[in-house]
Amino acid sequence: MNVETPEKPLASWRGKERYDCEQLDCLTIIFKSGGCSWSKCWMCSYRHERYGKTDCAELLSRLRAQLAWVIRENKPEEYRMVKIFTSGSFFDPVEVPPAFLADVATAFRGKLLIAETRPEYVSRETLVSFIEGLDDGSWKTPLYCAIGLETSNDFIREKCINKGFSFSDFTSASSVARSAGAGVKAYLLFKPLFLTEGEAIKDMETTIRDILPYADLVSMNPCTVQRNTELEYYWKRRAFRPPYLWSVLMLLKNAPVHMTCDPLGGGQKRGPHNCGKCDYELVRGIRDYSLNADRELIAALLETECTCKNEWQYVLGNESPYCMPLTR
Amino acid sequence: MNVETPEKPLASWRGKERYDCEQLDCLTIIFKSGGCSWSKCWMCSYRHERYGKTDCAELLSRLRAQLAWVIRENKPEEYRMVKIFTSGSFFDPVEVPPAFLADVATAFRGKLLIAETRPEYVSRETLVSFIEGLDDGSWKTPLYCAIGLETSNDFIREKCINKGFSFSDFTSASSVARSAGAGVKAYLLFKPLFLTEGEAIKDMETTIRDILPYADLVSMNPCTVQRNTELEYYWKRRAFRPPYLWSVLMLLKNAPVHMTCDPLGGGQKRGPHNCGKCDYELVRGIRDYSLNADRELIAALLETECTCKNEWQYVLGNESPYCMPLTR
Amino acid sequence: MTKFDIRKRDGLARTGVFDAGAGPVQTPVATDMEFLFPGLASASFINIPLSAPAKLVEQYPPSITNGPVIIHPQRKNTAESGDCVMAAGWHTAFSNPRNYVDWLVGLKEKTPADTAWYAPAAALPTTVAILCYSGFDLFDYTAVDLKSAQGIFCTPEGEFPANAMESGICTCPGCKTGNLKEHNREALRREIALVARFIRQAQLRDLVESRCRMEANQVAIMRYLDRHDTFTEQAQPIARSGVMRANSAETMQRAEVQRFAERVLSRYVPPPKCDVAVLLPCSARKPYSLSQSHRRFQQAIGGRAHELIVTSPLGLVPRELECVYPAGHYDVPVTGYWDAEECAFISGILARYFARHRYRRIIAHLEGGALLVARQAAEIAGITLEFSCTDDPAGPAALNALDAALAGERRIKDNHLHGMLSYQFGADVDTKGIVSRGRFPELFYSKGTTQFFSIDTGTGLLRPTFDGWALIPEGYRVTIDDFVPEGDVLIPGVTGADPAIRDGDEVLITGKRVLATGRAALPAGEMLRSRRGVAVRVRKIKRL
Amino acid sequence: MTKFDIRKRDGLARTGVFDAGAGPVQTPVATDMEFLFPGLASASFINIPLSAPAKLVEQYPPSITNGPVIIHPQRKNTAESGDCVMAAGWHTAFSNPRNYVDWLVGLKEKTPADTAWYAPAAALPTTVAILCYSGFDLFDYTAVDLKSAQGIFCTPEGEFPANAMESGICTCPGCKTGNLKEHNREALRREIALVARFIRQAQLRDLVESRCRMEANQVAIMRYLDRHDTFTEQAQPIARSGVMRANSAETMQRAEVQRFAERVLSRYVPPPKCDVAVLLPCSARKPYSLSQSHRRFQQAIGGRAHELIVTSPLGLVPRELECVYPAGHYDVPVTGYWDAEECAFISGILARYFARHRYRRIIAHLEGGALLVARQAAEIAGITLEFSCTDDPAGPAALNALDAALAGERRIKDNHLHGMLSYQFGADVDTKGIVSRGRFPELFYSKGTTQFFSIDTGTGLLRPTFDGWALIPEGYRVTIDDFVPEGDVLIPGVTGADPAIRDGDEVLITGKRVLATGRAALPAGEMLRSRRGVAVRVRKIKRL
Repeated sequence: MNVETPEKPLASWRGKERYDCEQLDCLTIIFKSGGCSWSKCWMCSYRHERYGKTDCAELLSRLRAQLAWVIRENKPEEYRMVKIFTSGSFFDPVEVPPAFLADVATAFRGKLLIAETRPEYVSRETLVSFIEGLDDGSWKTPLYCAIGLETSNDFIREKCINKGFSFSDFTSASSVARSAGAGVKAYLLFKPLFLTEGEAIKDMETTIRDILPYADLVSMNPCTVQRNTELEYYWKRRAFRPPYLWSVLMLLKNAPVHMTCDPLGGGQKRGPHNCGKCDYELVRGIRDYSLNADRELIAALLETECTCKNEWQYVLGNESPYCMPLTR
Repeated sequence: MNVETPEKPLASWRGKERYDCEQLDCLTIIFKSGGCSWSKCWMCSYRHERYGKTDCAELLSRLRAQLAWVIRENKPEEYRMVKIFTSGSFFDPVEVPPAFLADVATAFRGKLLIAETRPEYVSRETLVSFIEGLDDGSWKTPLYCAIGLETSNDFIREKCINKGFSFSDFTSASSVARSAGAGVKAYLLFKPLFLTEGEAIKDMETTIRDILPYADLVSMNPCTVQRNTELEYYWKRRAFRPPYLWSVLMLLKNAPVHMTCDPLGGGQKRGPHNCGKCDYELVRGIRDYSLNADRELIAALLETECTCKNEWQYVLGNESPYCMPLTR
Repeated sequence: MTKFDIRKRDGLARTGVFDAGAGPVQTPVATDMEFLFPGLASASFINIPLSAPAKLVEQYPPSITNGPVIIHPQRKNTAESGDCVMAAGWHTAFSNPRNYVDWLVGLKEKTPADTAWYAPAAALPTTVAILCYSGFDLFDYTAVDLKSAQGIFCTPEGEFPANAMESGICTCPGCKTGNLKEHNREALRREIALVARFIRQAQLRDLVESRCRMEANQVAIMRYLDRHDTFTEQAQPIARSGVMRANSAETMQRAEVQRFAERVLSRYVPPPKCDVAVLLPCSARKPYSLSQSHRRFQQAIGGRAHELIVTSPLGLVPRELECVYPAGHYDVPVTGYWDAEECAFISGILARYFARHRYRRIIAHLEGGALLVARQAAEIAGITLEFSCTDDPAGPAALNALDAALAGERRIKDNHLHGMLSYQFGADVDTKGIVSRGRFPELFYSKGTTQFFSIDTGTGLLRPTFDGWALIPEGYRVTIDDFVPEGDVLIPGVTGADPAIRDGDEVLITGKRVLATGRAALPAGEMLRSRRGVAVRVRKIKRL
Repeated sequence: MTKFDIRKRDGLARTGVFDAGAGPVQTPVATDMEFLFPGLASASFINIPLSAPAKLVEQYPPSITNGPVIIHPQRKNTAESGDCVMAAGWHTAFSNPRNYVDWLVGLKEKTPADTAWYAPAAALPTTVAILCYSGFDLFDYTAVDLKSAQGIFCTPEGEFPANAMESGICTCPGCKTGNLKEHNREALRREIALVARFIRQAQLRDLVESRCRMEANQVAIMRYLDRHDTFTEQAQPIARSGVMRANSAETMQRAEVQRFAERVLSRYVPPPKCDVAVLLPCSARKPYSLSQSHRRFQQAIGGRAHELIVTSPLGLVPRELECVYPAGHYDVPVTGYWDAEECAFISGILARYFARHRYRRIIAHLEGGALLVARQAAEIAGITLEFSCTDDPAGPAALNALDAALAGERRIKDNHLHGMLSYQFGADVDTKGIVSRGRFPELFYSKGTTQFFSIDTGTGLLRPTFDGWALIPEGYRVTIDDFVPEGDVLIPGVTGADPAIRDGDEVLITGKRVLATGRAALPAGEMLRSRRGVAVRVRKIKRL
């Protein structure tokens, strides 16, 4: 287990992403970093993915090695968009040495870049200088700060996610980002801990309305049970059930904007799932919709017949916070 | 257990008996004898009550000692009727030495005597000489031969009782007895082994009609489970249930002649019984009827209400030879 | 204000009457709980799983206005007598039997006894027996309605596809009209009615030992609860009057069986100056003395030895205790085979008994499994047995051998009363001069014209008169306030109670103004942790 | 002529269709038997109790014109295939469980298998499960109607006074109108429908282990039947595809559990040249390999030892057999406590296994009860264990210790097929060169393009192809007459069958004109003692 392998990102893959009515080839990279400074969210296991005790210089050199590996493996002409994740925040100077930002900007100059960060690390100064390095005029908004707002409800974000920032932290960060010429992408978490299916749906509906003024892109993540998380602790004790795919479909269909959604672990026990019979088709449909934004597709999927739909409707109407989850 | 006690009968008691519209004081004696020569009836445990290996002289002396004890204990003026039982037949010369008969006749001269015997021991000679000793003119018929016919049905008597004689043996004996100047008393056994309650009732009804020409007195014994009998073997294995008292009442009520009936063990598991709640009253009523022949009493008892009556009626209608007994 | 009157107890289970203001409901019951507690319908964002740590519970203590009181394993009790308490999320507890039981015991111990317990979304025809057995009273239709939505047909024996409705397994009005939801609700109500009947008969354990076989988790819950013996024992009545069905391996773990064995070992005092013991087999007929075999044994022994009956599942029953519950009440399948667990349990009891009470001679008049157990026990305790039979202990050869073995031993005094007093009250009473009258087992104990005790033939327990109580130096006292009870003593009047007192125990009530005899209606702990209802059913009162 | 087609077997129980001329009835069934057999109504004076001696039976052989064939323990069989046989007076047999079982076994053994069995006056909601379990098919309403006459309310859980009808325990049409007789008949029919469902699910034993708890005699009957292991085992299917509920002590006595243990000891051959064994705990997930803990164990062992799982109630499961019924199918309540009977049974199996198969090293990677059992076994067998864990066997410390303990041992060849063949067919087959394909547990075994075996994932059993059969030298053959079967092989065509064949076994059909593979539809004994129905469900036919 302690075998040294050549430095490379935790993961990196290529795919398609919808942007501005187009489908772009996209390179996604998850850098192994110094680790999330907050590191307390109930559902997050990425926080365990970090270098152990290292000094800043060593961290920088390892990050650079990862970047070099990515550049080596992917020809620049094969992708137009880059999505960057770390175990925490790309713009957190403790987690990602600032010097590395410049490297990244240079490496992906001319690409459309989306980088995930907590709102507290969104500073005008950092973004301006980063965009400077990145922007070659190809894109109106070459950088999006992707923030895991999860919900606009501070109580839920606190109790059910333990996120450690508020909705106003998010709106402030949004202003800062925009003022620096960056866009804002909001990640929403559908059905964190301690919510009934119905509560979670209502929360998403409210949240989507609440964030419209502050977010340019919206992505909704149906909650998945990752290993070694508080969420997993409760899930193993039957205190949590990932959301139904029916619910996901309903939210996507009714949302006032197009939301992307990648149902990780879809159809499996740990991911958003229905009964197991209808899951495969629905997961594929949701992925398609993320790219093609075809509302009719979503509406049609929601009309699909399956024996578990009754169950889902019953759960929507009858699952209460004092007796949940009703199903597995 | 081998302690020698002064010679006395197996039992001896005084009571009332109905005879010819009168209630007579009656002395009942059960002599310990040489034992029943047949000794194979399924339900009989008296056959075990016998002297072990003794010669005829010793047997005679022991019987005489018993008789002496009885005479000593009972003043002649206190009873008018005498009922004599042995383990088998009073007139069986092997069981009861003929010399003893004379003693008995002398001892009870002037009394009305009823002596139990199997039909094969009813001989004109014996009876004539016995009556000679007994009769002082007090009674028109000073002697009755009491024969355990049990049923007029030869098949039942064979299979269910193992009695070893036939109905024609009985009718012949009856003729012999009458020709000798003796009367005939028939003992009937209500509900031997292997009969349903309904079959047993029908058997009694038929039997009573059949014996009218041959018997002067009729006594019906509802079957009781005695120790160390074949009957007990089956009873312990749930294969036998003693008759219901309701059935006894019904038979007494419908009989074309007055039958006496002493429901031995009445109300107990081993004896004729109902449910345990109504038994005591019914047993007492049956005993009363034996003495007073009051048909209205019997009719009234049969009209008594008890929860077990339904059960009894069900059993009458539904107990079949392939699924019996239905109750315990 | 809500109100809860408990009517009949059977272990943790009970029947009662609950009133949340909308009129009384008989419990156990499945009902529309949102009708009883309108606050339930509007509760939101209050979920805290049963497995949540104390910190989270403190930070977000769940509560519902116009709702039942929410209890949680990690939270101090906030309920009062008469409240309805809700173990939110209890339906998830089944998945981990150990947690289920630990949580249950913790919650029961810290919550007032006379609260009505609501297990939301947990009741199914398959689960409601063990839920009632665990001490829950109120249920909703959430779980069965969910099954209906899922197209599942519910029975107490398990769940089947909806088409099972057409197979004749049920003939309720719902089934007649093809209405699955109605059937499932009906099936739940029926099972609750059945459970209530078994509670009233004080035989719910019997039903649970049957029902649990269809779900491994329920077996585990039952077994774990048995292992919480101190807790479980307290809730058991001291006696029942029906048959105790000893029909499964778990019967041996029943609190009442364990209590009997423990009391025989710790409280019971054998007859003084009796140093010869005979070990005897049990009989199907109870009390043993009424059986043919025991009549023969007693005839052969002729009072020359102390009679000890070796039996499964109770272990050892001294002759004096043969009428006491459950010795006089159990019914056990007889196959002649004693399994290793039975042997281990029972030989352990025998060994401890003989280590505690030294006899000069111990004659094993046993065969088969019982003999094996006696040998095992002798080995453990390091004692020597004599043997007086080779096959049928009630046969003439064995009886003669037993008689012969006791030749020369002197007759000891019959002292049933002494033994029973030690067992029931833990008292070593001098019973000299007290004689018994009556026909076994309906006995009275008196000296001259003074009666001391009578026997309750239903339970086999002694009922002391005031004179009887005077012989029992301590224990089994309930102290009351300065008043004269009219009829039964109610819970609010009780100021103290011997912690040893169990439901059904004979007790002496002592107050400033009265002395009274009676029978406890609930265990000491519940008397002190409840607010309403009868504490002691009074038999006789004497003003001081 | 009467006709009886058996549809589904579950031990002695079965569902079927019976026709006495008045039209077919589905069995098990309660019906008006006097309508089916008019002779019953007029039978008189024919009673012969079950306990009657042979002499009496010979003298008065009971029989009924236009009735079923009366069978009796003391009488030679007079019934033929397709007959309805009546065990007259069977309702009285319950009082003595030993007789019940001895009589039953005797009667079953001498009567053709495909006869319909009628138990008169015996069926109640409380008894019909064990009656069906005993192999009875036809019942009447006599017993329930009697209860109605007695004012008794019948349920599968017991009998109650008639007023229980008003308590909501039942809501059938009879109860709605206060008609006790209708309720009682309804209750019987419902219980029969439920029993039939459990038979079809091949889970009647589970239901019986539950139901019997309400009556000591039924527990005894179940236990006695288990003790007739040769008889009982023959009737058990070789595998079922559902869960086997191991929810009571008696589960260990089930014929299928005992058979598994016996075959592991007598037939199973461990991988050749493998002299290191690791004893592992079981997992809740089945087959074990799919559980997280076993994935870790296997990673740590890395194929350097033979893996043996120690488990209750099966005893010992070699890794190769983990999918085979019931190893891959049982569900057991987990409380950590292994009772003395479990310990004795399982340590006995281990000891016998290790006496038979000598390993150079045996590493006990166990804790708790399983460890205790392994130690006991080692003592009995006189072998030495090594220990590689102190607490959680799946924890990192223990896994490291296990890894370390195996340092230097060489990897042995994975040889699941060899082990499975030895267990299933009693054959020690050389499997060299045969490799497995597919995704566990859905595997195929082949060499080159020749497939030999596949695994039935429902039962875990091997399905041989003709090439597979060629590797199995003997046994599991059914010989047929000189014909080419169209579809399944019917009973009349069978001329011989290996007595080892059980319901569900894979068999090779050999005739003069064909060779065929298939699955036995009933045990060898029944094939030879029946006249109608399918003997083998054919999969593939090859003309010779």
